[in-house]
Amino acid sequence: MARKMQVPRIDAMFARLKGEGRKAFVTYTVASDPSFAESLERLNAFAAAGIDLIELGHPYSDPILDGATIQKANRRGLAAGGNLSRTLELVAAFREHDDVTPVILMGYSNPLLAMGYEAFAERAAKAGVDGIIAADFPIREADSLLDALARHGLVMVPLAAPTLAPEDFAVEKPGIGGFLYCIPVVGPTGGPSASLEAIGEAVERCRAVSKLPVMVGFGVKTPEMAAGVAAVADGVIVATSLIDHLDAKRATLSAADYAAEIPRAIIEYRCAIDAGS
Amino acid sequence: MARKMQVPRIDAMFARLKGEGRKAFVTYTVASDPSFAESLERLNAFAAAGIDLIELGHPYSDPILDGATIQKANRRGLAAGGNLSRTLELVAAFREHDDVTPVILMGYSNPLLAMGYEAFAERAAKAGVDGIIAADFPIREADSLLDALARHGLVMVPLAAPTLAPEDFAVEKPGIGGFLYCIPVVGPTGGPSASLEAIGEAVERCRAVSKLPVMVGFGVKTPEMAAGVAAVADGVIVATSLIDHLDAKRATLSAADYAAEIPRAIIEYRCAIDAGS
Amino acid sequence: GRYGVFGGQYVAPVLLPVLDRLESAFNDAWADPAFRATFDNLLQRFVGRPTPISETSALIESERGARIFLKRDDLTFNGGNYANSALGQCLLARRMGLSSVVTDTGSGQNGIATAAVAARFSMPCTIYMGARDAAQQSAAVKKMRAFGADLRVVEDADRTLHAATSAAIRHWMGFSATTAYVAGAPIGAHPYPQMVGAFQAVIGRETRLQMIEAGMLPAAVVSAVGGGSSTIGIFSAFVNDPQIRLVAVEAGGSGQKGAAHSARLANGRRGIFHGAETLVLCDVDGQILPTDSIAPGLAYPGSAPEIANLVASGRAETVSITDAAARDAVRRLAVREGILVSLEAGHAVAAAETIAGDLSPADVVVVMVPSSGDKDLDIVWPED
Amino acid sequence: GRYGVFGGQYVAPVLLPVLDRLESAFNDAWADPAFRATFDNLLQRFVGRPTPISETSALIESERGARIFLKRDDLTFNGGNYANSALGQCLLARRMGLSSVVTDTGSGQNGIATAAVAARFSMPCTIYMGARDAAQQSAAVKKMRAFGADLRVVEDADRTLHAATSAAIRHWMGFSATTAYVAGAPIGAHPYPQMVGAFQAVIGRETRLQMIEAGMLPAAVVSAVGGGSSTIGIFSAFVNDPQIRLVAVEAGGSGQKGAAHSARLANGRRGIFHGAETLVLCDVDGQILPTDSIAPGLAYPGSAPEIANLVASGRAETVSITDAAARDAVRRLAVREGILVSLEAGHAVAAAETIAGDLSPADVVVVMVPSSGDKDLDIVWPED
Repeated sequence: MARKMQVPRIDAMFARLKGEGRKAFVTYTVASDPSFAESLERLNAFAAAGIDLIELGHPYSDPILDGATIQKANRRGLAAGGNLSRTLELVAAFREHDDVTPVILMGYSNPLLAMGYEAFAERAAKAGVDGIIAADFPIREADSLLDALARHGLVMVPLAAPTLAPEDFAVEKPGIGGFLYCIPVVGPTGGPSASLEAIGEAVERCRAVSKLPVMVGFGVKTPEMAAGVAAVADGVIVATSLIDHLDAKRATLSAADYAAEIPRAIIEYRCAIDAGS
Repeated sequence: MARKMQVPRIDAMFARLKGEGRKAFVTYTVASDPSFAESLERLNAFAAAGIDLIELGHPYSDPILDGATIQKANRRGLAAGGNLSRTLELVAAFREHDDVTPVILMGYSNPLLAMGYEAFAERAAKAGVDGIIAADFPIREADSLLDALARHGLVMVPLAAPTLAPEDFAVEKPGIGGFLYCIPVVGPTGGPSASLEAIGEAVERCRAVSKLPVMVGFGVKTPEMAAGVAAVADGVIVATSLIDHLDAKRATLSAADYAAEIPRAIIEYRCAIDAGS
Repeated sequence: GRYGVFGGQYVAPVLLPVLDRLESAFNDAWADPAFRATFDNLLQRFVGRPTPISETSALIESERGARIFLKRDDLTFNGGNYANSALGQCLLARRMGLSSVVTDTGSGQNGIATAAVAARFSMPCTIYMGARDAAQQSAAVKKMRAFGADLRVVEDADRTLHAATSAAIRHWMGFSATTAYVAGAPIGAHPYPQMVGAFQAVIGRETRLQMIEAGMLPAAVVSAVGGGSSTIGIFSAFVNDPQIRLVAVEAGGSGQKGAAHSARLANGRRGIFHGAETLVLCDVDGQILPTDSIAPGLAYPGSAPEIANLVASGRAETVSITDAAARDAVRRLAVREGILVSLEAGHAVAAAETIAGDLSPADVVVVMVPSSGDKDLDIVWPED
Repeated sequence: GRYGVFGGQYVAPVLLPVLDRLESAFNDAWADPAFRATFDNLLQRFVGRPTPISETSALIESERGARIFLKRDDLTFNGGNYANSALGQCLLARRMGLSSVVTDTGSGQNGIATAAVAARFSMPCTIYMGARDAAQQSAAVKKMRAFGADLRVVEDADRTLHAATSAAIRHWMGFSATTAYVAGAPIGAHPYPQMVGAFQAVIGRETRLQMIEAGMLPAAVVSAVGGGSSTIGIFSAFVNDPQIRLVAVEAGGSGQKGAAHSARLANGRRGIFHGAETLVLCDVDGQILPTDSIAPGLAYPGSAPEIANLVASGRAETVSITDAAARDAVRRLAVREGILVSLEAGHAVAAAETIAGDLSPADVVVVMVPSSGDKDLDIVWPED
């Protein structure tokens, strides 16, 4: 239980970035897509290219709230034997070489319930997971889950949207923390983007009711947009558009060129975000 | 109106046959099947081969009570321009050379109604028609028709069946006469035959309530059967089986052989009937 | 057995004793409260009556038009009013000690209704259907066979309803001692028009009661006429209200000059067809004319004698509606009201809209909907 | 929002304010006699309620078996009970000032009902349907489009209901300010189970009243469980009569050991699926398992939370019926009773025959018939 006394990785990350005057750059990948080994390689590549925080999807059979891109990634992950257990193993493997980059598990609630909230929290903490984002697990339903997370030093990152009442995301409670995942546009992932004005207003609304850092996701599609978001938020989450980009490259590039493409694409966003910060 | 004073052809026929100790042989053809000219030829061939009475169908679009053989013959007759008017013209043409063989028009009631009962009776009498058999015109509906027929010296030949009440066929009334058309089996033309016993009983039933001669139709399929019927009735009607026979021959024989086939087939029946009489 | 000059028994004489027996059995049954109670009970429990009256909300654009109500027999058993008379006739056959039934079907509706009712009474059921109709209505064929009917596909003649009716009548002539012929419509020889009319009259009784309960009586009752079963059914309750217009809607076909149609009430001749004297589409020689309509159930050259008399006597008026107008009415009703009616009903709806347009909003027009439009989906919305 | 441990709101948080608004609007509407009167009136006039109860005459061979009655929702509007909740939800959407509706459909029944009701209220209606389902149900596709619905065929994922539901929910998330999501079943996040249950409860109210009028109360009420709309509908009126058995019939699939089935009430795990905690067919890792059933409407891996609670609490019992037994029951009912029910209903009929066989002739078993069998003709009677 010595870990609990350390500063959590997410908090440490924000403290570090604040000191550097920079904003966080977050991206997303689905565990075991397309295989456990390639997934581990990709996590390492993310960290090496300067990703500040990794959202790691645990594959699920019914990713009902996701668009086609992430649905396909989930199916590939499942086909490669991915599931919640295997995702925890992936994090543990990643932690063998990286004990700094925060990893947030992202996914649906049924696998958590199936494993049992307490068992999940215990195993996740042991594997080196820092928190979770549950697409379909609002705080109002999450009492037992939050208790379990809190017991093991994990947090649930609240999803925030302009239409939400504060009590549905700006709750101070053990097991809640890390940052607010702000969704400025109401719609599916990969859908149309919100305007920068709307994003700014959404972030302001979050800051008005919560002390947590605010990261913006959903619909950040270009480095230019990432720069604009970085100007108002504490971090930028780029998920679908990066997956789409890499999926497209995988089909046309050699293995070596593809391996080089990941850091290239990330660095392009990284520079834009740092410029916008 | 001199005609009225003569003995009607049907009555004359029965008188003649009685004198000879023979039974009547009746057959059927549809007017204009397959053409007006061939139809006229066939009527002449019938008379020449010794047919005692001809039932001449006037083609109708909806011969609902007839089987497939006669339905087809009706369609051919219609296609060749046949109808009630044209049928009367056919009889008139036949009468140019034969003023003896009785001709009974057989068919459905709608063409009679369309022409008008009075107009029909007048024109039919003028053409040399002797009577009618209407498939769908029971006596209980026929008052005006019977009046018209009677005014012009024609008769309606009642259809009789074992299940009928006497008032539906054994009616003494102007416009009714000629003979009883006895249907020993209840079913469509060309269907299964009644047994000779059943035929005998049906004929007896007719004789018990009517003074008219009794001819038997429906289901007489072979010369042997015709002989059996001739033993109990005043005449034998052979329709479907003769048409089927001639239709089959038309397809396989040369024109000359086919022309010879009509009298051959008729004479075969004729001999059987005379033997049975 | 006559409605004015129309009706009668123009059948093969061998059928006369069968018809006489049927007539007396029907009169006896119809006067028997127990028979009526059984019939009413099965109409409710088995057929699904009473059917509702639905007011349409958006049919008439004009603010001055009358309100239009639909009598929803599309909501009965197997989606059509044929069940009313199939039920009555099978019940009567059972009461007469007959063991089997035979009928004919064109679009399949009467066949389905009869097959279902016969199955309910464990009566063997033989159904004749033209080969061309059977090929076009494969779902109906399957459904009749599902109910255990012996479906016989007729290759004779035109391979449509004519051939099927002919085959069914001849089957009945051969087996009339054990088998009842079930008429789909109030046509044919007496007592069929009277009997089918009596069994279908439940439509009109319900409608009248429903309108009275709603505090109104219609200015006009509009129904498309095929065999006439639903038309007689709904008209029956309003015949003696001279102020209520009875509108018989006929199929005008393509509407092109000289083309075939099915408007025999307006344009037919007095003729003898399928057992009765009535208004018939035939030529000067008495030959039955080909009919045409986009609605399979309206393309019939004869008419119910009772309807012929209502028209001839001036009590009912006729309107002719083209294929296109009927199809558009079906589409309009689907999109605006969420109700999918048959093309037969579409003819009546189209006529009713015109009639309602000339009336005031205080008036009410009732439209008979005999059946649902599922069967016509491919005709109304052909593949693009 | 909970039924025992089941229920809840496991949705994307952005939907919470939408659900909260829906909940308060529903509570407000349901307490409003004017809303209830409009709903009841349209159930009668538009949907065709009440539906009858039909006694079967020849289902149970044994002389000792209980009588079996069918609750005939196959006789409603477009042949199925989906219209009850589609109507309620569209009425509520209109009251909430929403202008459009969106839904998903598997076999097409919920889509047809929703499209029709939306047309009636002039509300634009978007329907998502998996490409594989759409290819198999071409008549349903045509019918939804006939009602003016914007039918969107989904090529994603498994190209069936899963993909369609996902697309519909995401559409709703994008347009929730103007658009109501219409649930076909009492599943999903609160208040959907409560709301759909309330709208479907008319089935149970009618059944109870009809049984009381007939002087009997059933020994058992039997219903096949797909989404659960008709099951909740009919069970609701008998839950508080502990002597009346409630039998939830599940699809056993082929019945072969190890093969896929749909019996998640008997064999499922507690899980979170489609917005609610309930009984779910999933593996130890929480992955949803493939389902299988000859009845398209029963192959669903989740359950209505209220039904899960009835089963978990012991109030309802479950029975599993194989594909073959269900198909045979549909055939038997058609041939012996003249009633063509869906394969979903066939499962319930098969179960009811077994249950009735163990009861006395003084007893009565009521079977829910949610829809007619027209849609299943090709499955039950495949081409020879």
